[in-house]
Amino acid sequence: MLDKKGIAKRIAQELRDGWYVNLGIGIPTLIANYIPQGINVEFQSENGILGMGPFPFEGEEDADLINAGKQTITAMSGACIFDSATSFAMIRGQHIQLTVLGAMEVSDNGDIANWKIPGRMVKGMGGAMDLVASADNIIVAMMHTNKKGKSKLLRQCTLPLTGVQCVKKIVTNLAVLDIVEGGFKLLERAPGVSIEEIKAATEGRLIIEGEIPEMVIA
Amino acid sequence: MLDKKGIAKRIAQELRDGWYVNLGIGIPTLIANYIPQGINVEFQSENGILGMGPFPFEGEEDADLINAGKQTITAMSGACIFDSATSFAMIRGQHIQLTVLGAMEVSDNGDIANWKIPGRMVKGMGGAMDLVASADNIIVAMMHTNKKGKSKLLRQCTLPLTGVQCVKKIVTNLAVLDIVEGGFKLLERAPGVSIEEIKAATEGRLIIEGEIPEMVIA
Amino acid sequence: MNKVVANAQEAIKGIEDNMTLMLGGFGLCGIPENCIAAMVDANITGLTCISNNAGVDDFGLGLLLQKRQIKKMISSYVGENDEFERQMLSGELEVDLIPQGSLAERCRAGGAGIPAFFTPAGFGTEVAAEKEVRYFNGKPHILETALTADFAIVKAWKGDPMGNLIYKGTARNFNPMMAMAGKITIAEVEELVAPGELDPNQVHTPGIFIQRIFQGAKYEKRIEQRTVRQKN
Amino acid sequence: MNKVVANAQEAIKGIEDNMTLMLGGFGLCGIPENCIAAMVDANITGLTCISNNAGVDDFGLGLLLQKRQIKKMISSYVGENDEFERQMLSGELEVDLIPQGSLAERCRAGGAGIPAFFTPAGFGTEVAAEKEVRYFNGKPHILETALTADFAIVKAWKGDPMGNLIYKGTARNFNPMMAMAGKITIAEVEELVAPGELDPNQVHTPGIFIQRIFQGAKYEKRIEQRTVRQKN
Repeated sequence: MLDKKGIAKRIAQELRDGWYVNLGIGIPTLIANYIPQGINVEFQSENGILGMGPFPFEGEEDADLINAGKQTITAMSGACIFDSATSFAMIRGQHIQLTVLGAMEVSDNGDIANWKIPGRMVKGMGGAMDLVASADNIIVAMMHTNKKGKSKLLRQCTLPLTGVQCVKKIVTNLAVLDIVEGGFKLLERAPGVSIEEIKAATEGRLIIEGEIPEMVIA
Repeated sequence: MLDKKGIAKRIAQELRDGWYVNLGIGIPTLIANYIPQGINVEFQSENGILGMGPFPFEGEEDADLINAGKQTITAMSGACIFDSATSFAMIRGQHIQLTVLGAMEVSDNGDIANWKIPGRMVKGMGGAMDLVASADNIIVAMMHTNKKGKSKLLRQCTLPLTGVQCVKKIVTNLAVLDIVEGGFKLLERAPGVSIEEIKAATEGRLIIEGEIPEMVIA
Repeated sequence: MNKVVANAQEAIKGIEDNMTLMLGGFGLCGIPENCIAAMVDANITGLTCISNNAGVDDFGLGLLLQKRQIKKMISSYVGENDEFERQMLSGELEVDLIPQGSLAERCRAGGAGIPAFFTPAGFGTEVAAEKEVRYFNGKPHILETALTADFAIVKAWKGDPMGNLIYKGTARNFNPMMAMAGKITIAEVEELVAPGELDPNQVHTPGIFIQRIFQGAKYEKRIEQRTVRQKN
Repeated sequence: MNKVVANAQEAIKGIEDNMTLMLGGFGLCGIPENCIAAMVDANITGLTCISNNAGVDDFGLGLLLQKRQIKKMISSYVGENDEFERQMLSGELEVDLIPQGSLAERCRAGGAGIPAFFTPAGFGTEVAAEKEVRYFNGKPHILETALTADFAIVKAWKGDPMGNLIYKGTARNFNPMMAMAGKITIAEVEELVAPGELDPNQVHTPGIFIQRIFQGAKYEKRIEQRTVRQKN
C-alpha cells in the first residue's frame, strides 16, 4: 500500500519533458518533489504564476508571492506572472498538458466530486470546475477509501459534481486505474496489495484483464 | 461655410475635461490641434495606446509607435500601451467618453455608412463597427455633400452600413445637427450659411424649430 | 487628468448600503486593505461583494462579515473562514459560488462590453442549473453572463495620478479584470508616483479604467499560509 | 524548457500548403518579417491568413500576395494595397472582413477556450448576416465564434528560451492574442535573452503560449506613414 508520498511518486512518473502542469492542493502538491531526472516541467498555479518554485527559505517569504493554496512560494528563473483571466485562458484553452487534483468521489464514467458536502462543508470549487472541464489529461490523486473505509471509486457520485466524464486516470494508495468505456480499468497494484483488496475497496465497475503488475516506484 | 479645420474647431468645443476620446482618420484627427484651454483630454488610438501625443520631431520617428492611421506619433507623459483586445475592451466597455469619426453617409435615424463602396472601394471597417456599436457619444465629422454635390445626410443610407441608429450629432461644413426622433434637428448654421442652403443640401428629414443661431468659433 | 484622492475615507465616498462591489485579491494577497477598513468604519451594510475569497475571520472581507455588513458573497472559494461558514449555513448570508475561471472571465467581460460568453466550466454541475447549454466542436458549454459592480476596489503596487497601475507578483490576480468592471473603480496603491514615472510599456491596468486613486497607509499584507524550507 | 530554433527557416517547418495562419502586426508595425520572408522563399501556397491588415504592395503580407501564396485573408482593414484590391475585386482572393475589435476578441477567445461570445459590433450590418442576434440590457448583440490557427506567428521585442515575450510600443497590437490562438505558435524576437533576464512581472506573453522562438535578423521595420512636426 502507498502513502501519500508514494501516490505522488507514482504520478510523477507520468510527467513528460516540456509539459506544463497544474497541481491541486493536497497530495498533488507533493508531486513537485519527485520529478524524474532529465524531465523538465513547469508548474502553473491558477492564481497567476507559471514557473512556480519551491517554498522560500525562512525569512525570505514574500506576501505577494503565493500559490493557489495561499502558501508562500518562490519563482523559478524564467517564471512569469499574469492575472486570473489569463491564467484560466491557459487552463480553458488547453495549454496545460497535465492537471492533477484530489477528489472526494470519482464515478466509473469519469465524473468527479470534490467541492461540496451539502449542509456541512462549503468551501467552493475554486478553479476545479474550470480545470476538469478543460483539461484533456486529468489524473486524480486520492486515497482509495474515505476515513470511514467507504470506497471513493463509485458507480455514481453521491456528492454534487465538479465535472462530468472528465477523469482519465486515478492513482490511489491501492492502485492505478484508467477510466475506460465500462468502468475502472485496473492497470497496476500498489506494492503488496492484492486484486481482492482492490475489488473490495472499489464500489464502481472494475475491469480486470490479464496479469495486473505491481507498481514500480523508485 | 467651414473648411475641414473649422469643422474640427467646432467639434473641439464639445470636449469636456477628463474625457477619453477616440478620433478617427481624416477630419477627426485635426481636433487634437484645437483643444480648448483648461480642458484636459486623453486620446485613445485603437491600435493600442492611451495618451497619444503629437507627431515626433523629424529624426525622432519610432517605427514601433504609430496611431491607427499608421502615422508615427509620440506618447505623452503618463501614456500607456496595451494590446488590441484590451483596446477594444475600452471601446466596447464604454470607457471612452467621445468618439469622432468620418462618414460617407448618415441617415436621419442615425445609421452610418463609412467602410465600403461595393465593387469599387474595399478597405474594410477597421475599428469603426466596434466604435459605432459601442459608444454612447458619437459625433460624425464630414462635409455636408460629396464631391458630386450630393447630400450625405440621407433619409436612408445607400451604402453598406457600419452601424445602425448610433450617430448622435453631426458637424459638417454647413451645420451642426443632432439626430432626434423624426430626423436631423438643425442646431447651428456655419458662418454665412443660410437655412435654405442647409435645406437644399440635406436629403433626409430636417427639423427646424425656432431661431437657428450661427456657430461661434474662436 | 488627476484622479488622486486623499485617502480611503475620501475614496469610498458614494458607496452606499445595498450596493454591489468588486474587490480584488486572492486569499489575503492583493486585497484593498485600506478601503476595507474604511468601509468597516463607515458601517455600510447590505453589501453584495464579488471577490474570489471572503478573507479570514479577522482580516480582509472577514472584517465586514463579522459586522454583518455583507448580504451576499459572489466568490469561488470561501474556505478558511469559520464566521463565513456559520453565516452561510444558517442562511444569514447569501452565497453564489462560481468557478474561478468563470468569475475572472465574467468580470473581464463586464469591463469589456461582452455581455455573455460560452465556457465548458461547470457543465453538468449545479453551476449549470438554468443556464443555456450549447455544443461547440462536440463539447458542451454553458452560457455565462458579464458581471459589473457599482464600485470596484483594487489594490496595486504602484500607480500614477492618471490611474495607471502596476501590480507586484501574484498580488495581481483578480485586480486587473475588476478594475475594468466597476462603474466607478477605486485603486489603492502602495506607492503613488509622478506622471511619467511608470514605463508606458509596463503598465498592467491602463488609467482609463480607474476613477479614483490614493496611496494607502500601513499595509499589513498578512500571509495566510507561511510555508518555508530550511537552508541546509 | 528550451524552445529556441536557429532561424526562420527552421521555425516555419511544418507549415504546409492550405494551412490557416495567424500573423501579428498592425499595418507594418510589429509584423514577423523574418517568417514572412521565409514563407515567400518556401513557396507555401493556398494559405488562409488571419491578420489585421494585408501589408503594402512590397512589404509584409503583400510579399505573399504578390506571389499568389494567399488564398484567403481574414482581416479588418486592407487599404493601402493595390495588388490586394485587384485580387479581391477580380475574385482571385477570398476576403473575410471582420470588425477590428471582434477580430482581436475572436483570437483571444480561440486561445482562451471560449468558443463564442456576444458583441454589439456589426449588428445591423453585413457582418451580422446569418449570425445569431440576442438582446442584453435592451441592446442588440451578435454571436461571434473563436478563431484558431494551425500556426500563429508573432513578433516581439525581447524573448527568452521559455518563450516569454515582451513587446515594444504599439508593435504589441494583435501579437499577444494571436500567440494564444495558434496550435503551434512561433515567436520571432529582436533580442533573445537568457532565462531570468526578463522580469516575471513584466512579461506580456507567458511562454506557455509559445512553441518555437528565434532571434530574427535585419529588421527593416518599415514606416508606413512617416509624419513629423518641425522644431520651431
